Amino acid sequence: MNREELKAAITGKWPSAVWEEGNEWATLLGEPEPFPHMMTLLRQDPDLQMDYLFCMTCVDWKTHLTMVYHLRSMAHRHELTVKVKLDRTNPQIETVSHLWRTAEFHEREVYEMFGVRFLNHPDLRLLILPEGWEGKFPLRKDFEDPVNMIRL
Amino acid sequence: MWSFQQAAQQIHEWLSERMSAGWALALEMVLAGLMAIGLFAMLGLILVLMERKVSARMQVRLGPNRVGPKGMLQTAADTLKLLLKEGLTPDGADKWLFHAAPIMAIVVSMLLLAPIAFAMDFQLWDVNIGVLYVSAMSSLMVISILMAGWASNSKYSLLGAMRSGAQIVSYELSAGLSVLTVVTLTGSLQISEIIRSQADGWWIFKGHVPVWIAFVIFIIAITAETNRAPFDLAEAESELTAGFHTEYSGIKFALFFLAEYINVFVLCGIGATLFLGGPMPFHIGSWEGLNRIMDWIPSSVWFFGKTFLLIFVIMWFRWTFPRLRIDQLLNLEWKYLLPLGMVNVLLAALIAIKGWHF
Amino acid sequence: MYHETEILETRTDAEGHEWMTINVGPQHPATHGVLHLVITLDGETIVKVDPHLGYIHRSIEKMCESLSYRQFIYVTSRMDYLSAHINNHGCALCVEKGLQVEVPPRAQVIRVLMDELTRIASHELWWGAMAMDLGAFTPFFYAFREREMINDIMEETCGARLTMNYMVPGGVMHDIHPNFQRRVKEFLKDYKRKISEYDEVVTENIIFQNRMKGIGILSPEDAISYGCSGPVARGSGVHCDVRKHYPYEIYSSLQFDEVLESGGDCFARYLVRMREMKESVRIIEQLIDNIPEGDFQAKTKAVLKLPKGEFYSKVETARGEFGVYIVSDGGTTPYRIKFRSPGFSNLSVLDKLARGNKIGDLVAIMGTLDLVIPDIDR
Amino acid sequence: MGVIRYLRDIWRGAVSLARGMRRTLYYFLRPKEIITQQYPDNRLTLNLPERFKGEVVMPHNENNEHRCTGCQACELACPNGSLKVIYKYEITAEGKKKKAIDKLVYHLELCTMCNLCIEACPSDAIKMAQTFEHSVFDRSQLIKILNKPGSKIMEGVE
Repeated sequence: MNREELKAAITGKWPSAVWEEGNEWATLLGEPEPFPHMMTLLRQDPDLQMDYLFCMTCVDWKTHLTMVYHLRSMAHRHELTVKVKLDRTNPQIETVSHLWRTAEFHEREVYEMFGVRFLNHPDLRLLILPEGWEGKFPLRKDFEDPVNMIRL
Repeated sequence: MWSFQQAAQQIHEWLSERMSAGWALALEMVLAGLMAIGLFAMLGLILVLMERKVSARMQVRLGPNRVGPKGMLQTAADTLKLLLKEGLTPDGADKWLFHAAPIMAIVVSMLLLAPIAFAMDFQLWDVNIGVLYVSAMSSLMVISILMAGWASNSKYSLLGAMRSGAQIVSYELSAGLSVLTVVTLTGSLQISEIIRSQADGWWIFKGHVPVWIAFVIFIIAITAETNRAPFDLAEAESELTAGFHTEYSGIKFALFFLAEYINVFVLCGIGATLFLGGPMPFHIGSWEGLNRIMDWIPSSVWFFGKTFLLIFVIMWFRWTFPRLRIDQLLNLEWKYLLPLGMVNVLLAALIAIKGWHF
Repeated sequence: MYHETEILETRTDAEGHEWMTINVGPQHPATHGVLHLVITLDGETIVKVDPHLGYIHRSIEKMCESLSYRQFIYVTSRMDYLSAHINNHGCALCVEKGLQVEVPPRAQVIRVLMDELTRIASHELWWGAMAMDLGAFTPFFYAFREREMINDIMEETCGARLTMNYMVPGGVMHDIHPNFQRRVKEFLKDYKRKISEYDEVVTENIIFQNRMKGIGILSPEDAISYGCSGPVARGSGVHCDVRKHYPYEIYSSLQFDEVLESGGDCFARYLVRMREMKESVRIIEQLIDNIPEGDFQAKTKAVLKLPKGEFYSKVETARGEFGVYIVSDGGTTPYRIKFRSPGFSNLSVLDKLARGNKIGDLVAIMGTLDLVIPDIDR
Repeated sequence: MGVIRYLRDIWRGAVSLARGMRRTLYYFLRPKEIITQQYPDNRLTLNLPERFKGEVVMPHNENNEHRCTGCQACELACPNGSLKVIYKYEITAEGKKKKAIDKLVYHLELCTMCNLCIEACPSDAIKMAQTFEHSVFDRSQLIKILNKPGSKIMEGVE
């Protein structure tokens, strides 16, 4: 499916879909509330079958955080970006690690780097950072490390 | 022609003239002990250097070549370094066992030297159960490894020691069975008897198929018994860092290291004695000229030559093969080598009874 | 979060078996770097593997936020240092996508040549190191002998052996060295002869085959779900070669096969990489005599500015799909950059594969996952 | 047949092992294949390619003149701040003030040999040298001043 067909197909199955324009791939904007259902649909619908979560990250926009999920269907070879805006002071979102097992590690990384709490994640611990880094989020824009920060 | 036997005889006579028989025996024992220790150190230096050179050549590199001419003194320098290194004892280790384990290892390998015939009629102790004695003593090695593994208070060491226990206990059977093949044909457990039985040809030549099979099994079994690759599961560098001697350092580590090489030497020496005639020269039936040339080479050269050939084969294994997994290692023994060895002993017995061997 | 007590304690399961917890790494011969695995053992059998990462975490993503689009490329060599070229290539592609620069055909061919040489070098090292993990030391030296020839070629053209920084937005930094074509041909001639030795020493070896076959079976569904890519996924029969399915540069016009094996076990992953080396040789052979004349670098402005937006590009490194996700706010530096490193996803499957196997198998599985720790930690 | 398969397995395994051993013996018997380089001994014959990136240097001609104008392009191009231009103003013969370098400080300990400064330099004043033995006992020795004392800019370089 090409981009427009994919958009039409998703809109058919998820009527409330909101699209962002101007990106390489079709970009679906999600809300934290119906997000789990949307992701389940994308993963399990036989026409969409987005079974490969090849990239998952978060962007700190200073006013809010945006979760970015890059999905691909290995069977149909189409790609989709899903974005979810999160509140910056108390970011939390449902986990997708039961749909894509790779998300387990990626969510742990986002959790420690951005402080996004993934609800119902099986094992939400620090993965990369050592003990004592809870509550500091290095990849947020306002993070300052007085010792190790390299400024140019 | 000069030989070890004559030299020993002369020393004995010289001593007997000067003192009572008791004192002469005591002095001879001290001399023999000193020579054993000297041989020990020499073998350690030579074998480590040999291993490094062999591996280097197989791995398209040069190996040690900086210390001394062509790197000859490299192992001496390494030994010096190990002597000067701090010996660490881990917290919570069973101190007594921890210190005793390397000494146990070295004592066992020293005991193993006793019945080896280094030249014709030149043995420290020609015990009438020589072969049995070697099998029995070499199984004691596992005790030092178990001691080291248990006393270190380290999980890696423990795993290595447990592996080693399972391994040595099972491979002892194969080694025993293949030794038994030759014993069946010879009819004696005494090493000097076995050597004498090969005066008209080594067992590998006149023993037919059973001896060949026994020889192959023996080589595999002693590789496993001495914990060398591809059976070095007790050390298994990439799995258990260093296995049972993970926590050892300095001279205690060196003792383990030395014991391993001496064991290799002794077991290869036994292999050379049983299958390749030990100090017996190589003879071909009626070629008198060749036989005389062969006789002219001293018997000690024959013995060491054969032993080092076997040691080279074992080193060759080590630098070619990947390591087995523990269950595969035991499978190999119990499913392949042991049945084969048992059938082989029956075959050897048949040949011995019928007198089919040469 | 892990605590010391948790690592050292001995646990007991419901049936009264005592479990032993053991630390593999961060300093361990088989982890090829500073990977820390806390494994729970039932005797020799692995019950659980829990990776603790971050021993070589440098926060490259954060660093890149303060580097310009020309500068940040060199940092990515330090991630997957074995396929440094391909990482740089991915970043250059992403910046070019934003700038909408057309890369001259000569530069494209040089880039692909370098990528494939890097892939061979990386697989060489993996082959040697994996054989060493399994206890065979000698193959390591044979592998490095050939790898050294590639490194010499790289050194001559790029000026460095490992972290070349040869890619720049719009092309490559220098033209190829005059000796390049001759030396690559010499290498290929030599290499084709030597690659049969690899089979003799390792692939055909019965001990090696027994260690690899049927160990760590990864089903295609799991491979996809765990986000595996590269030889790890292709060993399970998943079509995931970026060069084939999302071709970049001139890959669409090249003749090469996507190497697939169906077994999903360690041996399948091993064979994929061995055959991939041969495919890379095939690609190099097609290109080495057909390097078009022309510029090696497109004209770009001195100060690069990407338009506001998001750009994603992916390349096939030796370990799998490497993605670069740049969020630009229109300035001279990336607003946010995310590297989708193949090793991170491939590592996540380790626990699944290792459960129920022996410690010796863990080493084999880690070897065939081909983990490069800086790539995982970033 | 079970027995035949059992024996065939043993035979195949033995052959595969023997092939590996043949290969290692092949190399054991051929010392000519050894590729080891005797590094500190072969220093004199060591030939590094001219593009090898060892460290940044500033070539001077026989009159102790360099080509650096002090434009700071290298400083801007450097990703980790290993180059620092300290400049001064010189009065030329016509009485004009002209920017010139006082010192070009190079931090070798920060440098990653990425070659971006060389690419950025408009007057080809700096280049990569092929030296690679950089280890010193004191880190401060790695901070180098690239222009030689008393050197000045070459005629005609703008």
